[in-house]
Amino acid sequence: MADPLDRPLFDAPDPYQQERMVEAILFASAAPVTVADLQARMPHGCDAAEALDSLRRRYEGRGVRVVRVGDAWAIRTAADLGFLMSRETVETRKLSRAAIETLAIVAYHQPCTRAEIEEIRGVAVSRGTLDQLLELEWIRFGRRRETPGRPVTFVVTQEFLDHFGLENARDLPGLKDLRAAGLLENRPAPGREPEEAAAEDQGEMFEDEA
Amino acid sequence: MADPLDRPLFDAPDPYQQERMVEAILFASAAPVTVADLQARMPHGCDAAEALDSLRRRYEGRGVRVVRVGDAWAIRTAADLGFLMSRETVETRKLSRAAIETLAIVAYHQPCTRAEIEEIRGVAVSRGTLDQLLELEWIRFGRRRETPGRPVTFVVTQEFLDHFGLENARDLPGLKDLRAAGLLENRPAPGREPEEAAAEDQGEMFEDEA
Amino acid sequence: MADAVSPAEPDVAERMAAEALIVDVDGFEGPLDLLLTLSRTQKVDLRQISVLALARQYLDFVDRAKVLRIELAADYLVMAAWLAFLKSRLLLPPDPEEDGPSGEEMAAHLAFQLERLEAMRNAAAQLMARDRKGRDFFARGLPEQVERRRRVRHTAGLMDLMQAYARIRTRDEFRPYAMDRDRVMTMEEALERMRELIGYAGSWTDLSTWMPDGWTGDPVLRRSATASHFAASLELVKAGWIEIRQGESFAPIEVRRRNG
Repeated sequence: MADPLDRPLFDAPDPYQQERMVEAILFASAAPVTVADLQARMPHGCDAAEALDSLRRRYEGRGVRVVRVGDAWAIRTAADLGFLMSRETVETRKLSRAAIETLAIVAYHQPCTRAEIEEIRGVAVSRGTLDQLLELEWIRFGRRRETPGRPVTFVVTQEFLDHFGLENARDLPGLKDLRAAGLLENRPAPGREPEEAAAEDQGEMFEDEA
Repeated sequence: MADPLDRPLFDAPDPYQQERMVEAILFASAAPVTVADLQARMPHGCDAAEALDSLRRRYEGRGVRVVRVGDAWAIRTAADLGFLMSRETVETRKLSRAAIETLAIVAYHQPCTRAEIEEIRGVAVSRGTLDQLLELEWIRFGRRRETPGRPVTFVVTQEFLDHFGLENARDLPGLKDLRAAGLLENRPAPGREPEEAAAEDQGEMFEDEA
Repeated sequence: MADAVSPAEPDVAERMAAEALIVDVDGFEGPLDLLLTLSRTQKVDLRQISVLALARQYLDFVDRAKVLRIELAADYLVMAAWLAFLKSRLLLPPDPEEDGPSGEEMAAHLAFQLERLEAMRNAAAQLMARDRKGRDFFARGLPEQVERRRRVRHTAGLMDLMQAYARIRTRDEFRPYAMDRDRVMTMEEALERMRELIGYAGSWTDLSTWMPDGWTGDPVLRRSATASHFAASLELVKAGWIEIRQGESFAPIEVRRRNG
C-alpha cells in the first residue's frame, strides 16, 4: 500500500534481475568491485547491497563463492576445491648413466666412500649425482670410515631394496651370475679373476652391515 | 544390488560435489575447457559430462550461463546484460569490409584456400587482411589441399566460435539455406577445368563437428 | 506527407547512386563488386537478373568513365572486354564451328558468382550482428591460474643396475673397437707431405727413404707410415704428378716427379 506518488517513474528491475546483474558484473570484472561501483552500474532504483547479499547466500556451499576483498567483492573458487586448480604431471625419466653406475657401486660395495666410487668408475662423481640418489632415498649416509679424514660412507636404503625388489643387498648377483645370465659376454682379462675379486670385496663390505 | 566386488576402492564424490568441481573449474578459466580436460582434473570415478549437464541446467536464466564452444565449455555472461558491462569493453580494432567478408567466406567455405577467397570476392586478398584475422585468432591454417601446389587452407577457430557465441561451425546463420541453394559450391567457370574438390572437403569438415 | 515524398525518392536515390558510381570508382572492390552494385539497380532477384542488361550497364559505365577521363584499373578493362565478348555471344546465334562454353553458360556462371558474393556479404552481416564476446557477453574477468606442477619420477630396474655394475667392473674387457689414432699415419697426412716433397724427386727415389723422422724405428709406426705413403703415391700417380715403378716382387718401390 505504498503511496503512489513515492513510486519512481520506471520500476526498478525485480530482485532476481538485480541479482543476475550483480552476478554478471562480478564474473566479468577484472578486479573486485565495490558496492558503490555496482550501484553506479546498475539501473536506477536498484539496491546493489541487497542483490549482492542474496547472491552471496545463493552461492553458499557451491563450487565458487562471493567473497569480500578489502571493501570490494569478487567471485572466487571455493577453498576446498583449490586442488582442482593445479595440475600435476608426472614424468618418468631414466636415471642417468652416472647415477645408475654410482648406485650400483654403492649397492655392491657398501659402505662405500666417494673416493672409492671415483676409483671404481675412473671419473669424478659429481655432487649432483649423489644428491639425486640421496633425494630419491635410494642411498643414505652410513658410518664414517675410521681412516684419515674420516670420510663419510654411503649405503643403500630399504627404499632402494623395495624399488629393486630385493630382500637384501647381498641378494645382488655377483659377476659370475651376471655372466651366467648372459649379461657379460666377454672373457675375463688375462691374469685377473674379476668375479672372485668382486665377490671378496662384497663379502667383506657387507660384514659391516650385518 | 551391485556386486560389492565391482565397487571401486574409493567412492567417487557424490553428484553435487562433482557439479561443484565443474563449476569451480569453468569459473576459474577464461578459455573454454573440454570435457576431457574436466575429466582429467577431477578425481577418479567422476562423470564430468553428467556434472556439466546438471550445472548447465542450474545456470539457465541466471546472470552467467554455461555455453558450449566447439568441443569445450565455458561460462559467459548472459547476452541481455551486456549493457552493464560497457566499462569492461576493450574496443577491438574496426575490421575492414574485406576482413569481414573474408572471415565469412572462410567460415562458410572452410577449409578454404586463398585462391577460393579471391575467386568469391573477385579481388586479391591483401596480406594484411589474413594477418589481422590470424592475429585475432579467428582463423588458422588448416590442412594443405592435396591438389597441385598443395595450397594451404584456412579454417575458423574455437576462439571464433567463442567470440560469435556459436556452439559449432554448423550453427552459422543461414548455413543450411546457403548450401541448399548451391551457393557454397566451388563451381568452376565454364570452359575451365574444375580446380579442386572443395565441396567434398567441406562436407568432411562439417561432419567432423557432429 | 510520406505520400508526397515517396514518389520522388527512387529517382533521387538512383541519380545519386549513378553519380556515386562515376565519382567513386575506388570505393568498389573490383569489377565483381561494381557488377553487384549495378545489378541492384535492376531491382529483381539476382536469380532473374538479365546478364545482358548488366553487361550493357557495365560497358556504359566504363564508357562514361572514359569520357570523364577516370583512370580505370586494368581488371575493370579486362572485365569490360570479357563482358563485350559475352554480349556478342548472347546476341549472335551460336556458331557450330566454335567450341567452348556457350553464352548462356557464361552468363549463368556470372550470375552465380554475383549471387554467391551477395550471399557471403549477407552472411558476414549476420555474423557481425550476432551477440559477440567482449561486447554483448563476457568471459571471466579474473581468471584463476591453473598451476602446472611437473614431477619427475626417476626409474631404474634391477637389470639397469646390474648391467651398470658389470660395465664398470669389466671396463677394460668391454672396450669397444677403436683405432688408436696416435699410432697411425693417415693417407691424407702422407699425401700432404708428399705434395711438398715431390718437387725434389727429379730422379727415381726409393719410397722407403721418404718416411718421416720418428716413424721408422717402431715397426707399428713404420708399417703405418709405409702403407699411407704407398697409398698416397698411387693417388699422385693417378693425378699425373709422379711416376712409380718396382723392379721385381719385394724390390724397393721407386717414385719420381713427372716432367711436363
